[in-house]
Amino acid sequence: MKFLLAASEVPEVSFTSDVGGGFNIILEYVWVIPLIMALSFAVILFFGKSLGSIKIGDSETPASSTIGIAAVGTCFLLSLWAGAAWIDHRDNFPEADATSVLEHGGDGEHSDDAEHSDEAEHSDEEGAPAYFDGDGAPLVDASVGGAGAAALVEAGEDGHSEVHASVAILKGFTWFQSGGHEFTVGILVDGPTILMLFVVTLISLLVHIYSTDYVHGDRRYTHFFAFLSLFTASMLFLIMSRSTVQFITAWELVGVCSFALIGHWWEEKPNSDAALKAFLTNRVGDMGLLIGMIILYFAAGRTFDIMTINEMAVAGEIPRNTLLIAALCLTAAVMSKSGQFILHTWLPDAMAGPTPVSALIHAATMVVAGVYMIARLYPVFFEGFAISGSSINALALIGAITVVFGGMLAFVQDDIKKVLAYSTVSQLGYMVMALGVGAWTAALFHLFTHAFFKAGLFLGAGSVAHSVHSFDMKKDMGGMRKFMPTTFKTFVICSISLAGVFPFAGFWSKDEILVGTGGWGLFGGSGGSNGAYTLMLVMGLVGAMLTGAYMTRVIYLTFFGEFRGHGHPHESGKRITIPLVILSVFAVGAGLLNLPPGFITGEEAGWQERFGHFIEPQSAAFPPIGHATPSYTLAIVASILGLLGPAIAVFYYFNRVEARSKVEGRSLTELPDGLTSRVPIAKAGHTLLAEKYYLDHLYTDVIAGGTKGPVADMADWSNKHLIDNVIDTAGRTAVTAGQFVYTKIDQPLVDGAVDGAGKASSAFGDELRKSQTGKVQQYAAYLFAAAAVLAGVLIIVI
Amino acid sequence: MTEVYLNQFLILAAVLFSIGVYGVLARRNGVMVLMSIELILNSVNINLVAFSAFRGTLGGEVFALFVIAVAAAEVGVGLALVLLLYRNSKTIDFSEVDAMKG
Amino acid sequence: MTDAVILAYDPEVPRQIAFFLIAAVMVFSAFRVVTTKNVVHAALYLVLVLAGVAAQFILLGAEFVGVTQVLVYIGAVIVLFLFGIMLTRAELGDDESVATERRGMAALTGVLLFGVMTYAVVDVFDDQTIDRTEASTTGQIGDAIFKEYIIPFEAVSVLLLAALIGAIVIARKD
Amino acid sequence: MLDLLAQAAQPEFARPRIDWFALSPELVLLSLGALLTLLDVVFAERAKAITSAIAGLGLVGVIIPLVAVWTRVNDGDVLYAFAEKKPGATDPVGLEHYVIDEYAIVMKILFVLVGYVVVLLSTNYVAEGDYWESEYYGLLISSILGMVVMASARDLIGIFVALELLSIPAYLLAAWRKRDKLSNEAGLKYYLMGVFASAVMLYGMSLLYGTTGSTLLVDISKAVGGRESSSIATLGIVFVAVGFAFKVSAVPFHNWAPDTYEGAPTPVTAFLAVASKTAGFVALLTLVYVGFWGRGDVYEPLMWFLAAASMTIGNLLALRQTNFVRMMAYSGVAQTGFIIAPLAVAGNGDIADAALSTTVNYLAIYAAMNLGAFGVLIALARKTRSAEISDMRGAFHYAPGLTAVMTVFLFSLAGIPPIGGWFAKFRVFSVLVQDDSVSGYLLAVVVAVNSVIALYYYASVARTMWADEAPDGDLTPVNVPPSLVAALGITVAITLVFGILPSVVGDFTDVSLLAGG
Repeated sequence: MKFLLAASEVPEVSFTSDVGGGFNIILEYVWVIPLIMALSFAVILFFGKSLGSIKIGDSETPASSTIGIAAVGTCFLLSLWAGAAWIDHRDNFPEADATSVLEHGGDGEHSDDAEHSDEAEHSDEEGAPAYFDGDGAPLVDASVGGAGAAALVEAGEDGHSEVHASVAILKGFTWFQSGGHEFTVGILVDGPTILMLFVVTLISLLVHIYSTDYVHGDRRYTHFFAFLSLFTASMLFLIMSRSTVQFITAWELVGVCSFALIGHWWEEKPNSDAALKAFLTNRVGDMGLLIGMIILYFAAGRTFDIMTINEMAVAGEIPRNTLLIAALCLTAAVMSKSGQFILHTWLPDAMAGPTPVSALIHAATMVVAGVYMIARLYPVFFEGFAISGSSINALALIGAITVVFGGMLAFVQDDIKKVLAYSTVSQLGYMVMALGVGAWTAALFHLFTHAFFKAGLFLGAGSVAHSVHSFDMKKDMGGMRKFMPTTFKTFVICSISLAGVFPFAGFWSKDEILVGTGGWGLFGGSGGSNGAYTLMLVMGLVGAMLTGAYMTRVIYLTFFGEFRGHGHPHESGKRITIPLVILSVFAVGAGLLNLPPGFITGEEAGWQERFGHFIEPQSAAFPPIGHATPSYTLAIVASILGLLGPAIAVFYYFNRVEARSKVEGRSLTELPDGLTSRVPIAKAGHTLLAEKYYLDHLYTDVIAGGTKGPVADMADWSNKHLIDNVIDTAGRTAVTAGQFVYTKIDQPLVDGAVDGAGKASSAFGDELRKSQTGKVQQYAAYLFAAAAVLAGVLIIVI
Repeated sequence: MTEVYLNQFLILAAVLFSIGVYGVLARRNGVMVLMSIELILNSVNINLVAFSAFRGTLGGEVFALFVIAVAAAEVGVGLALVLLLYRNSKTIDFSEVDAMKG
Repeated sequence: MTDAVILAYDPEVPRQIAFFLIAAVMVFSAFRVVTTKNVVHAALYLVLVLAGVAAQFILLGAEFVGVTQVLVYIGAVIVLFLFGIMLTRAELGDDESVATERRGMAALTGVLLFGVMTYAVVDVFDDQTIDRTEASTTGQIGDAIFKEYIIPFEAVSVLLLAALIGAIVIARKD
Repeated sequence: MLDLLAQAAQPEFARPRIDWFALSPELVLLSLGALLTLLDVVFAERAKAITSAIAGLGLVGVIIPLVAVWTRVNDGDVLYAFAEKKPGATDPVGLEHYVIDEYAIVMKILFVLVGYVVVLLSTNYVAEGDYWESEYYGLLISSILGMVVMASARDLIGIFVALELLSIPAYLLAAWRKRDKLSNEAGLKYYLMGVFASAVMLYGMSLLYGTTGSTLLVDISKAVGGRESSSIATLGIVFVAVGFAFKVSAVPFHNWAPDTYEGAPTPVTAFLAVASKTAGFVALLTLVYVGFWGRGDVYEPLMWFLAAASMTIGNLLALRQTNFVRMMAYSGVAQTGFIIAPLAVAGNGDIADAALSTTVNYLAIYAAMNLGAFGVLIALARKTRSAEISDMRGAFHYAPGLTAVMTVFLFSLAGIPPIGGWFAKFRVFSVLVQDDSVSGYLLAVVVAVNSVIALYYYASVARTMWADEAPDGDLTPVNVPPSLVAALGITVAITLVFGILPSVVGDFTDVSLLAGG
């Protein structure tokens, strides 16, 4: 044991700050960003309260939130810088070179020393130092060229070396070596990292600003901001993790923060129960993560390095079955963290936390950690599940089921946040499904767009709730559009985007996922080299229908009809509405970043697939990403189906419910069962009645009034009898199905199983306690009897 | 030809051990429990000395001496604890000593 | 010394007779120790068992251990027990109220242990005999203690001191 | 009698060569105990004020010879306390009875450090609680001496005597709160169970001795290892293991732990939960790696059972506790399961080394985090006068530092990265997986499931402390004496360093296989 040398044995950290000029230097120092947030956490936690308030403008702002906002604002600016630097770095990455080098690696040809030096020289010329890694040589350096390609040089013991090109920036050092294990840490910056960097810092900044108003006057104001900072730091740490250990660490940390923030209002027992449930459900997945990562650690020859694991998985150096088991374990982690069906139950419960937390953690960032993890270790899943050749696999299936079930569940919630929570579950299902079918880019793109419109929806819901002091749409909302115009507009925009209506952001990303399934060639889509996942396409289309429908319901219940609550709601302050506006702008425009090829022709063709261009890893350590050919047919079919859902819902709510409301003289939320008897029309309902007629009239004008004669009559008849009934039935069926799933499957089975496991262990614990009688001779009897039995059994067995 | 078997000592020891175990489990009087412990420890000593004679080495006898010395100390400590119990609770009934459980 | 004499002229028969007689007394006394209702009787039966153990030691040629047994156990430990009995003023018929199932549990555990132990020893030392010809001498034991077992020996002295001090602190009135 | 002694006609007694250097830590510790006793005898009441300081300083002083010896055994060398000239040999041959190797010295350092922290925890507790002070420290030191001897003992007699030397003072210390019925009950239960366990263990030892005629573990290993299965060897191994399974409070020999922990004075509880348990593990490791070596077919399933049962039952019982000390007792039972787990695969020659250092590593981290948790409890109890979890409500509002430190310990115990406990668990996992056997994987799964359960009760305590309101809105701060601050500082630093920068201390626990094993 050379304990005295222990500290000096850690290889020197050697950062070569040669990133082709000063501008791109940020890419090597992105670790500063989480560090700032960690410092912010420490400062707020320990000094937040004593610093008092800072006067900004005419309002007193507690110092804690100011520190948090300043920190996250700085981080956001740094992220923008990093993004710009990345664009520069990526654009200067010679893809042709990369391909040729890749072929060397792929063919199994070991480039000889001369070639190697050539390559290295080449890199040097471009100002790109090499990244050395390998079995024999210690990890000396990890850096990358800003102006050119980075080369991943593997020096074998025999002097042979393999050169791989990677656009990623790797930096790190050996954290420690202990018990034969080498732990490396560092940063891995590539497309997904930059993407998440932007999303996390932006949403976090907006949520910080929003929260200054939302949790204003809360007695745990300081702690709230401290944990927001810690969460942001952990999340940023997670996305730039270079090794799996780092990843697990950050993964647990975000879990802890989530736990602390869900339980922000501990006093109410449901809240603390929800927090513990979230924590425990997540732990189930964490174990999957831990076991999966440890399997990969040994399978990849004792390394935690994500790039190395990926590389070995791609190169087929890890047996397929090992990868499959590892991928299954990791899938468990994804299921719990990213709320996939059967482990999703914690996510709706987690809505007990403050709304900004829901927006940040349970919609835009933490819950996508699972998706991000798949994206990071994609080769493991790709090879393990044989994504390229099959038409069904665990990941795609779980995702698809989650899409539909989540969407159905969203139907029957009265709590606006729960609707959004189930919607999040459903949308996460899309992302996981996309990864499962091989549409890597589409998954990340959807992650990107979803972050904006879902955060916008949550914050919008929070804005409404802030005003009416409740989340119950049926009891305390209704007609809010009159009181909160800005919130209303942004909420509708985000909803449209979520529903995937052309040309909002959600349309592009959802369409890309559907195309990526490659199902049913008749739509003209093709999943690239991947299999044809027809089932996933169908489920995705059903999901799209449901999405529009439940969002219509939310909008109706919240913003239309008459106000059913108490008090005098009013529009929220600027600190709440401005983030909403910003998010809705992104919800509209973010989709333009990844326009499918062929959509724009001519000069502007450069705008096609920019997102994919910048985000996709260019590395030998990654499987070929299938790019589906976009299909107009599919886009149209999907759009029609996607609009059909909302259309039914619009008719159901805005027409039938509205009419019945008028008839009943109060603002209804659903149609009462069966045809009810006439109720004397109240005076207050008069305007509504008029409005109802107006809508009906419009409808008749558009559909029936346009035609004459028998066609008009027929249309009129079908409108009155057929369409009415069909829509009525469809709406009712959807509600019943959702209700059924919720009350018969989700709550008793899934939730019950999760709760039951806890209760069973408690009950078993109680039984065990009875054996602890307090009587010492009882204990002695256990001791002697156990000794005898153990010895006896072993004597007999052996 | 009569032979002295090793097993006759070992089984005697096993009998004493088991009787001792019965004693510590069934007795309620603290002092009697301590006496039963002595039975167990003595059975171990019989084992040790018998093995010592069987193997022709001294280790067992030395071990037995150490056991005797330690047993004496243990009895002293045990009686001190029982006395303390008696002073605090006015009983030496071990089955009444169950304030902590669960 | 008696042992040596026995070995000299009649190797086994008297030893075996002695063994079984003493063993019978020991088992009976041990049984009484754990069943008698009278605490003082229990202590006196214990004396018989302990003396029997000492006798067995001597039969096995371990004179020094046998003598130590008599000195330490009968000379000191039993006296301690009697003091303990007096100080706690135990009543006669103390164990009258022991429940049957408790005895059953205790007996079951005892029988289980006896079964396992007996099976093991019979299984392995089936008909092995002790053919020791000469008794170990005190000198040999002393040498062993002061050579390889010196650390346990010193440790025992610390142990006795610690137990003494601790027992006094715990047991004294203050 | 004199005749008997005179009769000893045999070769001249040859005094073995004694390596005083190798024995220096024990000697310093012995002198420290003697000094404390003498001070009490000579100065009586006047010595009271300084006994804890002397005990603490003395323990720090023991570190010096320990480190000196460590530098000698650092590269896997082995020192023998005694050596004798064998006929024909020129140099004296070391006696295997008392061996100072890398493993032994690392464990000794751990014991002395733990002892020091316990003294720090005790200083104010004992002084303010009207206890017998100098005797308290005297007994503590003799118990630590027993542990230090245990680390080196490699024969049955040495292990037995060391076990009793460390246990008997502990029985008494558990009952040290003399007027308290609970403390009395705690001491009595601990004593009785301890004596029963050592009786079973002694029976096992007698059988092991019987298999070979030697008390030396290396000889026993030769006799029982690699041979045909023998009922005597199996019975001996199981019974001896039971004795130490009691000491480490493994299920089903754990029942004493919660009752004793609850009733004993809290610093003594910390001592039992950490030092005493570690000593049990030291003996268990010595036995497995030296004495039972080659008999993996016996001890592996045994350890597997103990590990799985301890983890599961300990955790399930801990879930239902309302008293922090009882919860810690059951959590300690569960932790015992985690620590034993590597032994369930230790028979595999390829990973034996890894399993050993994993266990040692876990023990070191466990010592730090557990002592720390008890330290925080002692500090908080200065205000609350209670160990109930509900009385720790809202501690953050009046003792933020203590709450933060407690959170570190709890999360470390729960195995949340990057704190020490996580690293310890990680290594357990990796050893189990490395074994590449069905039983290894199964146990890894049991470990995983239990980590999930365990988090529940640790997190609940943290939640209570951070988020609840203080009872009666009483926000008077806790007066934490300097010795407690020092104890918490040491433990929290070790807990964090083991997780965040294990390379600084990691090699401390990377011990090579035991000498003779």
